[in-house]
Amino acid sequence: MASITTEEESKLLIVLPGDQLPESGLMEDSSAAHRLTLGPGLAPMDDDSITAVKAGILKHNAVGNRWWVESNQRRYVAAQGESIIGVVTGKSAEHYKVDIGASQPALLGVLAFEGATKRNKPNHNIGDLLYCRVSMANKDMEAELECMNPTTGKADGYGELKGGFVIKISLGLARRLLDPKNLVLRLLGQHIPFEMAVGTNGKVWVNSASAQHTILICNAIRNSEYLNSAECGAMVKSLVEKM
Amino acid sequence: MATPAFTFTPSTFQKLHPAEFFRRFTTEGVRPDGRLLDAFRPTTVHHGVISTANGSAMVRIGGTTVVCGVKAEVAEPKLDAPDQGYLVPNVELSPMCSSKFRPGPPSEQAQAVSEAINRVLKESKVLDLKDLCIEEGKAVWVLYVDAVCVAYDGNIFDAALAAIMAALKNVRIRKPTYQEGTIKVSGGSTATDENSFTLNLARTPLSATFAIFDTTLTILADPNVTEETISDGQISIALDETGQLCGVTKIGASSCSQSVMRDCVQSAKKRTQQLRDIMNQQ
Amino acid sequence: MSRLDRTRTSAHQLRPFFSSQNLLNRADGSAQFDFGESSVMCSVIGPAEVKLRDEKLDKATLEVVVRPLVGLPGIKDKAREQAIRETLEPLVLSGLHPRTGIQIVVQTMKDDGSILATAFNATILALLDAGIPLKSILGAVTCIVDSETNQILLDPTTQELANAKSTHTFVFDNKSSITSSPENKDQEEAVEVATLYSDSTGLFSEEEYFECAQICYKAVQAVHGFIRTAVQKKLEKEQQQIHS
Amino acid sequence: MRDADPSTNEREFLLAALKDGARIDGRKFYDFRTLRLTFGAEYGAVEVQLGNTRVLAKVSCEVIRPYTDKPTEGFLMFNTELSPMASAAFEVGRQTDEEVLVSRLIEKAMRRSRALDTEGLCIVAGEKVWSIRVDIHFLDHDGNLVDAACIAAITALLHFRRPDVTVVGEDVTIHTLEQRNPVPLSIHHIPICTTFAFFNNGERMIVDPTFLEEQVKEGDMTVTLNVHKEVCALSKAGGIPMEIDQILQCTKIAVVKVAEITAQIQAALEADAKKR
Repeated sequence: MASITTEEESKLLIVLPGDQLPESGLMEDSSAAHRLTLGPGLAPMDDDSITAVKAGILKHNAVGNRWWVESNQRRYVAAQGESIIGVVTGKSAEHYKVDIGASQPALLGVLAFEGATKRNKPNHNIGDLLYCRVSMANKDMEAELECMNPTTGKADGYGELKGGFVIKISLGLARRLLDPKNLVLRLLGQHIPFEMAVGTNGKVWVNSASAQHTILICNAIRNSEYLNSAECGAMVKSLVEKM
Repeated sequence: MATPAFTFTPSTFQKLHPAEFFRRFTTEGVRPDGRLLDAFRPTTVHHGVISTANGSAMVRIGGTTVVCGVKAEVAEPKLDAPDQGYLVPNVELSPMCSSKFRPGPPSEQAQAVSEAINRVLKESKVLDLKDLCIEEGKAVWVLYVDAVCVAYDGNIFDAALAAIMAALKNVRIRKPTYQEGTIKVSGGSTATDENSFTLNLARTPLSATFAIFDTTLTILADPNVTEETISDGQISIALDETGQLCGVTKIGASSCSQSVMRDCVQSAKKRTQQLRDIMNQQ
Repeated sequence: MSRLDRTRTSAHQLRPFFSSQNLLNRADGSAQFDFGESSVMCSVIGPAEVKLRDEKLDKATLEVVVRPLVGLPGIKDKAREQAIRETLEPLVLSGLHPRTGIQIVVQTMKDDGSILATAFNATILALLDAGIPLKSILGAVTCIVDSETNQILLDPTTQELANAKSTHTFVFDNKSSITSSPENKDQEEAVEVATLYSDSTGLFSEEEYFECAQICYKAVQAVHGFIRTAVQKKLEKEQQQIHS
Repeated sequence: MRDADPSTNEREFLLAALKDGARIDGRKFYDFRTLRLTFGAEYGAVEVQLGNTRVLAKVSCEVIRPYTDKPTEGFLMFNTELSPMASAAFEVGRQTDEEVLVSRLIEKAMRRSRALDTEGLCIVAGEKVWSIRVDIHFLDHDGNLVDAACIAAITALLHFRRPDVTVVGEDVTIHTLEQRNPVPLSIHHIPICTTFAFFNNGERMIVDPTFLEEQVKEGDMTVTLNVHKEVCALSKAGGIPMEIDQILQCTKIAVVKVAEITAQIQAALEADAKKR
């Protein structure tokens, strides 16, 4: 049984399902309260051990003694508070049914938009692309969505995405695109002006002045997943030069 | 302690929480049907129960009853094995034996049991298929071995294997003669040693099956249908009369230590010997 | 001693491993695993929508489809489906995804013996790739007892299988080195082999069975190590932009 | 599980790009995606990748008795069951319309065009013939299963070697691969499918559609040709009506594509033969 040592923080700590967190490691800097917060990819087992349940990189944040496993997958599992991109697949008097790439379609209330009232509400059609926030998610029910910031009631960019193109990428790559320092987006931005929305469900919407540019950006994003910085630079350069 | 708001009769409790109901028994070392954990159910074997078949037997293990009939037919051999006959075992789990089986194509369980038995018969070389040759390249016997479950109460593998082996031992086929493309089967109203032959079985594999319960780490011998449904996995061990193993399967449930496997092998040795005695008595 | 496939020199040697993850674009997870010239591809979809009649209220429904290289699926494939599904059921944390389905499709790509073990290894890699939550990983190896020499040969080829007195496939999880009993933990850390799945046919003695289990257990440690390396390589590739 | 329909944005973008002269993956209208052929150590197995579409073809053989009315003819069989591995829309035991279409197209292109000499499969007339079986496994569905499957099937048949046999009177000896070099099948010609998809009332046509292009298309047509410019099969099942001129144009484009693909198959086979 491989157990995990936490000495070298600089090196990536790869865990596989079944790997246990050492008890000593868990408590090392939980000075204030002996409390532990487990994030995705970790679970307590029947024998009271804390075990990884996904393959990924073990991450630790001393604040609140948080531990989680950074893993990558393609299938989305809805989580509250995440911003996602979905496609309207049905509508009723109260809800839109939205395909968000999870096991079940999510529900979006027809009034969950900025300033929507019973008389004045946006009208969306089947096939429309929506940028939404997951307002409620648990494993036993369909996820619920909203197209506004719950604290301010403002749209804050949520709503229908018009025009452009959408691609499906891995959830890990989507998370990396959300990093402001993301390399491929910075490189692309030096050559082409474009707008985009990244859903944590792995859907990325891209729009630019021309179809060719949008296609190029989509391809560059897809290609970037397994490249290092130098390769990524070369890839973007060659794509831009081909134009 | 406050009295609970409502109480259950044992049968209601069993329906609501079958696993918990069961666990309370096993932690005391007994099972709801009164058996000890390592006890097998009463077993009977009847030979020659179908007069129209070439061989037949009925095996009863507790509430599970399997009738097996063997039918011999003449067929053409395969081109790449011109001197070998066929042995085609099949286990049928029809809606007749339990409401858990639906009519239509065989269920996954029926197919898996058929395949498991087929492998035991084939891999442990129970019967030399050359014995079934009538005329090389022209005609061979094909033995259809159909085990039909008429009442299902768990542990179909042990019951079906025992029924199939008992039926094969019971097989009597009329001696055929091959002449210029036609096969004549000797007549006479009764089968005798002169006009018929029996199968020359190299060994008689019989099996013992155990159910595994993960939460309590309990091993139960010969599970009935309720025990089977709530168990996490099964161990089946087949042995021949010399104590040689003919098959070991552990499927489902969490990992099982070697000592558990060893205990099961020991228990299976005793059980198959007992089963063999019952089979030879009647 | 030389093996029948001529590339190996010892009885307890496995053929070279190969694996590749995330090969298919339509599936949520996929992997190919090879033992020499035996190769199996596995795809995983889920947690996804499940047919109403298969839906379970408290957990995900596991479905395994095994497809042969030649011909239509038969009862052998059905039995394998059952074996793989029932072995995975205790491993998959299906309670985390109730009312969903996890579909696993196993396709033989090249058959040179030990297909069931190859299929198990491809399946676990595909499940890891799909990010299905698991209690542990598993590894599988097949061995035979040769009918002429009575020697135990690991990871047999088709040709070697034809010569087998008995055939044994074992699956072990990466927790299987459990201590024999929790009470005497301090006295001896006796590691005992614990089997997740075992399938043996043919004719063999009790000693042979347990010896095969021991040898396969050791060999599976190499498979576990290989799976870890495969996952590590994939993760490092994904992370290199961030950590360089 | 049915495939989800593409969003309006994807549909409109794809159509607008086509009008503009561009395809989503950067290809030109009449370009096939990158074709990769991978062989194993065994004869008669090939994995074909056409972009993201992946197909495995495996050829096997056995000796069986021929039909009494055709005593000298061997058998050629195709198994084209769609596997749920390729797409969750393919369910086990339930044939989709797509499966029926794909199976029939392959049957027409390969068997009815008499690509394989079935008379050459006879060992002893009326007694023993070879039965050749081609199992086609669809692994990943990113459009144009038909072209990929046909390439896989014909390449696997070209790559396949059957055991050598000697016949002395009534006695037939089948030699193992160690005893004697196995022999290739006698293939008359190499039929190759080229599938076109039509958009914008049939004004725009493209070759080798991806899955998204197939979802948005208005109609399609598959032309099966060999390098001798012989049409082996032509299939247009529904979709928008087309001008005769356009069909001729399709066949002209297909002639060029077939030459390219045939050359690539032969180059791959030669490269593999050198390694053996």
